[in-house]
Amino acid sequence: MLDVSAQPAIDALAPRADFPILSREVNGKPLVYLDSTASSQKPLAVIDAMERFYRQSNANVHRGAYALSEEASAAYEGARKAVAKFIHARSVKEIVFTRNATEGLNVVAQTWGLANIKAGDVIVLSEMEHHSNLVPWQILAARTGAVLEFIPVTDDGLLDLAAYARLLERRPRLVAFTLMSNVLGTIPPAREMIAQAHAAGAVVVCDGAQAVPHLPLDVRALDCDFLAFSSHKMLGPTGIGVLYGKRALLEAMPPFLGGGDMIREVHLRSFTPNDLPWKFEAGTPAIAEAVGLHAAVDYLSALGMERVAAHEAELAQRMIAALSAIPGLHIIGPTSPPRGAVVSFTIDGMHPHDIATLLDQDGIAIRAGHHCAQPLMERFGLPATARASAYVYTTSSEIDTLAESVARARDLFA
Amino acid sequence: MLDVSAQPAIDALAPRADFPILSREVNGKPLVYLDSTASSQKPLAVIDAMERFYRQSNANVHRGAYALSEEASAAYEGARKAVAKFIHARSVKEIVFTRNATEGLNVVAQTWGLANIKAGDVIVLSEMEHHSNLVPWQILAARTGAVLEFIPVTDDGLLDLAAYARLLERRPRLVAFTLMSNVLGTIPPAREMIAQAHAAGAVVVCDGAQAVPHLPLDVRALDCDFLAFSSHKMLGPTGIGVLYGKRALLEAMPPFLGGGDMIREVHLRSFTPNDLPWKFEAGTPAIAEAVGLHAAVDYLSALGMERVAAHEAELAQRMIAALSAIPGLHIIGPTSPPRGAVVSFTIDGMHPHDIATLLDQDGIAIRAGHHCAQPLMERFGLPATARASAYVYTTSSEIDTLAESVARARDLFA
Amino acid sequence: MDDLYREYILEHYKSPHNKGDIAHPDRFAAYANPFCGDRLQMGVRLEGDRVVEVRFNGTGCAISQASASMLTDEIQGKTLAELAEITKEDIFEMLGIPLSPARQKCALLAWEVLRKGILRLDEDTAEESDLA
Amino acid sequence: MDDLYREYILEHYKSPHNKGDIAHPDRFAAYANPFCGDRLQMGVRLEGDRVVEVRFNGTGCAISQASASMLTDEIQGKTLAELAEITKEDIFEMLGIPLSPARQKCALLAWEVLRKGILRLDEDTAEESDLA
Ligand SMILES: Cc1ncc(COP(=O)(O)O)c(C=O)c1O
Ligand SMILES: Cc1ncc(COP(=O)(O)O)c(C=O)c1O
Repeated sequence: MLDVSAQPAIDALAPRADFPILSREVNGKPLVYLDSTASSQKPLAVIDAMERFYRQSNANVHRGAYALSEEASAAYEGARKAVAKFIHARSVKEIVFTRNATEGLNVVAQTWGLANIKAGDVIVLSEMEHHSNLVPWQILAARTGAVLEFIPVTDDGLLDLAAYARLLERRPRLVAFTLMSNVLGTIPPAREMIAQAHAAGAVVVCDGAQAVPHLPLDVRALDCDFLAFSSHKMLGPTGIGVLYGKRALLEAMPPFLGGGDMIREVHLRSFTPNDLPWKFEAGTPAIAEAVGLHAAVDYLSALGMERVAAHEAELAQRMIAALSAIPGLHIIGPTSPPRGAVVSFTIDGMHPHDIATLLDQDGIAIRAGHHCAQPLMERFGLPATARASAYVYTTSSEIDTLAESVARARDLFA
Repeated sequence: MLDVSAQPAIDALAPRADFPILSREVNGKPLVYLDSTASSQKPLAVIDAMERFYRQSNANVHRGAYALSEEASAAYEGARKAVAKFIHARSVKEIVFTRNATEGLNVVAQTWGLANIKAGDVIVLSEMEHHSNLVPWQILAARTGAVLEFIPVTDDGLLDLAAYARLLERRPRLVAFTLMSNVLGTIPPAREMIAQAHAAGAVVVCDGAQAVPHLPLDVRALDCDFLAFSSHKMLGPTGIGVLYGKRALLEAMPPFLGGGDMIREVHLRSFTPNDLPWKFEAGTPAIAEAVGLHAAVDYLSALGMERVAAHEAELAQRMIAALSAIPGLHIIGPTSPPRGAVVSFTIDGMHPHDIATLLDQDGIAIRAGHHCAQPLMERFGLPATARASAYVYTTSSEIDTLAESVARARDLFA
Repeated sequence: MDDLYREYILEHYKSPHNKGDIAHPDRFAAYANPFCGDRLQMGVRLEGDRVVEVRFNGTGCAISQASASMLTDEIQGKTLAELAEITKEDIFEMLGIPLSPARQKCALLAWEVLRKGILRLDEDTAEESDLA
Repeated sequence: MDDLYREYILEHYKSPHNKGDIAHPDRFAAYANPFCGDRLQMGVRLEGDRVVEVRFNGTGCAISQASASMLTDEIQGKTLAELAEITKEDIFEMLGIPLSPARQKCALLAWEVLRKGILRLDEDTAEESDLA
């Protein structure tokens, strides 16, 4: 086994004291949280911002002619502006608040999709998509008669770009893929892929659930048409996500849900939708959650997304080195950069669940299962993988603890 | 003007110290919050429960094989059970978490509705519905060719039940109405109306956004088929709501959004949906918000919903008495029980916005506008109303302050 | 209290100038306040590109009515090009009262009808600055 | 650590009993663990209403595999009526290890295949008690 202690230590990028949960014990051991790909922990700045909102400014937004409601509205719309700047959108009109990345992808499928996709149209996805970027298109295809095609994943966990080029020759109406695989850590060459898709006449939807928390992202440079992501994976609260869309596309789309706030005028039998972005936000929104997301975006910006990405790139290599030294352990996914700090692995003769359960007894939280990517599991002929993932609060000593515990678990089953 | 000081004082039902925001000042005056119909304030129990979750138990739910994730899952599913008991559902399978009441109503329209409503089918609504219980059915009618009909509202703000009986003769496929008007305070005789609708062969959707926070509610006694409501109006956080549905109906419905958690199995081109209630919950849910809603439900249960309703009935009569004594002021809605503690009014020669702005300068938060019920405004020939509403933390002395401030505002414009 | 509801605001509200309809307007537009749903309509008669008559109508709060009353006084006799020069800030200055964001929408309703409806200006580029 | 992964659990996992397929089963069912997606299938041959042969197959964790191995040992030779008597608690007792809620789903997978698939029991009334 590799002597990891010989390598220089990597400190957390963010002060660990900012994250109260990290001082917790689990099964009598200090918590080692290595499941940020599923959901991140929250800094005090985020927790406190929401608490402050409920203690001081809570009211419904948009239509209140009193101070409290104006404060709440300013806080809510201020969060939208912060998110717009964070991903370099052109305008707040391009930022729709949703429940999570999943809802954002469904909104595109059920509004833009139903309005634009016809029988026989080709939709190109990839084999490494999360269920949230598969099932909405399956539903759309079932309703419209569109055809789904898939960019294959190579044995080392990359997208097969030659096959992608051939799929584009079929002039798909839509291309949807993830900017970072939540299983393999793969970061596809999105900018080129998007340019190629546009050249082939396709609209491009990016699943940013993993990329936005972990990489610098500029929607203008990327030039994607839609981008969906979740607050809870980027230090923010649960209950809110974001759908970015280019303004002209959003303007042309029918509304999604009907109700309060998304309307301009309602009569008994007809309505006119509101302006962007409210047209897509029906009912009382996740106000306190927007405030929390704003704090999360500020926190990440203060760390600097370039530094976040660099920190994780280092941790990824450390994790791959430490884990691959364990006999019988296989890394699933690319082993060299560019990749995210999410590492899937299997161990001969052990089910991933048993790995996770044994690690949990050492206080280490990793995920085991299909990671909402069953077709990718099928592609690799695996029922499941174990998956460890790092974030801004992760240190190299946590990675060392992980590797030691995995080695012990493996010995028990050997 | 009525001498309200002669009447016995009514204390808050809930300890006011439980609600930190109530000790706040607005424009140099103590906050008098009379807009709970739009959104309620939150007790410490709710704020703290969410903070504790983020500090101690935060993780994604359902698929984690480690302690933290099991804690989070137990907290999330525990909230579902608490909500099920609160409204006397038969099973947790009947409780779907949504973003808000609006989303719940849209889920019914876009799943049950699209699967069951055909061209020419009659859908009966009422003239006093919130936009959230109008627009989803307008969208459904536009897609299917169904016909919308409306139970008229009488001059004193009640549903015209004779007209309702006539509409039922047309054997509607669906009847949807609110259990309490958010403008008039009207509480229709829902139980009888539902029985009549069932006798006519209709499925019944109830908008519980106002009833669930303010009245004891038993879905089994009521026998509605669907019920939608929002956490933020019942002392809970924003970002979460509930759709109750009878199990057989939910089982037969196609899923709504596609993605993680709502599936049992996914292949590249097909999926099988998960069991109830997860079938309708795509993507990472509002976990911390469910924890907050659980605390809210516990808080309300400890107060006792019968007592909540009694408290508000008293305040409603006090508010009506105090306001109607002001010359030129008109109450819109029923002036005697049963009614909620939400009171709409107009003043001759004054626009409701100006009333609200002037009251705000006295620290009093009331709402002014169409209250997301434009067709009801049209029905009464009004552009808008001013609206004051009470909740468990409201006292009669706040009502007195309201009435004095309204009288002063009126004098300024007289 | 009197900060917002100054004497002259209440006067414009109670006795608005240029309120009513024009039988055959050269340009006409109606617009709802997204904040409250109140509708305001405006019609103008032109000679060349100069406004020779203007009327507004609709219900609204003291702020939106006073704003419409004062703005229509300004419009009268100006050319369309001159009217395009009027900015949000000009409206706030004209009213001369402190306005919260929500009430700013009321104050700007008549101006919005003028710009989008009467002058038919495409506001897209102007609104791009919402990230400033 | 050894609380959960006792010697006998690991033994059943490494050398499962009754694992494999039956060529022409009288009853056959497959079911996925909703927690992880692992599939488990079970086939039985009946004589009258007595199970004379049982086999399970599929991949899974030590808990689900050991549970299937031990449960199929139990099934062999019993009547369908007798099998319907086996409760969740019997399974937990049979395994004899402390199980978290998530791992309980693994432990119960084989039992679920037995009940829903082989015995074709409608679980609806049983599950009504979820508010207890
Ligand atoms: C009667 C009624 N229905 C529906 C709603 C919509 O609730 P939400 O905005 O929380 O979805 C409201 C809230 O204003 C309401 O009062
Ligand atoms: C790549 C990817 N896409 C989509 C999602 C769905 O995110 P959410 O569950 O927050 O909607 C996830 C989260 O697991 C993900 O990793």
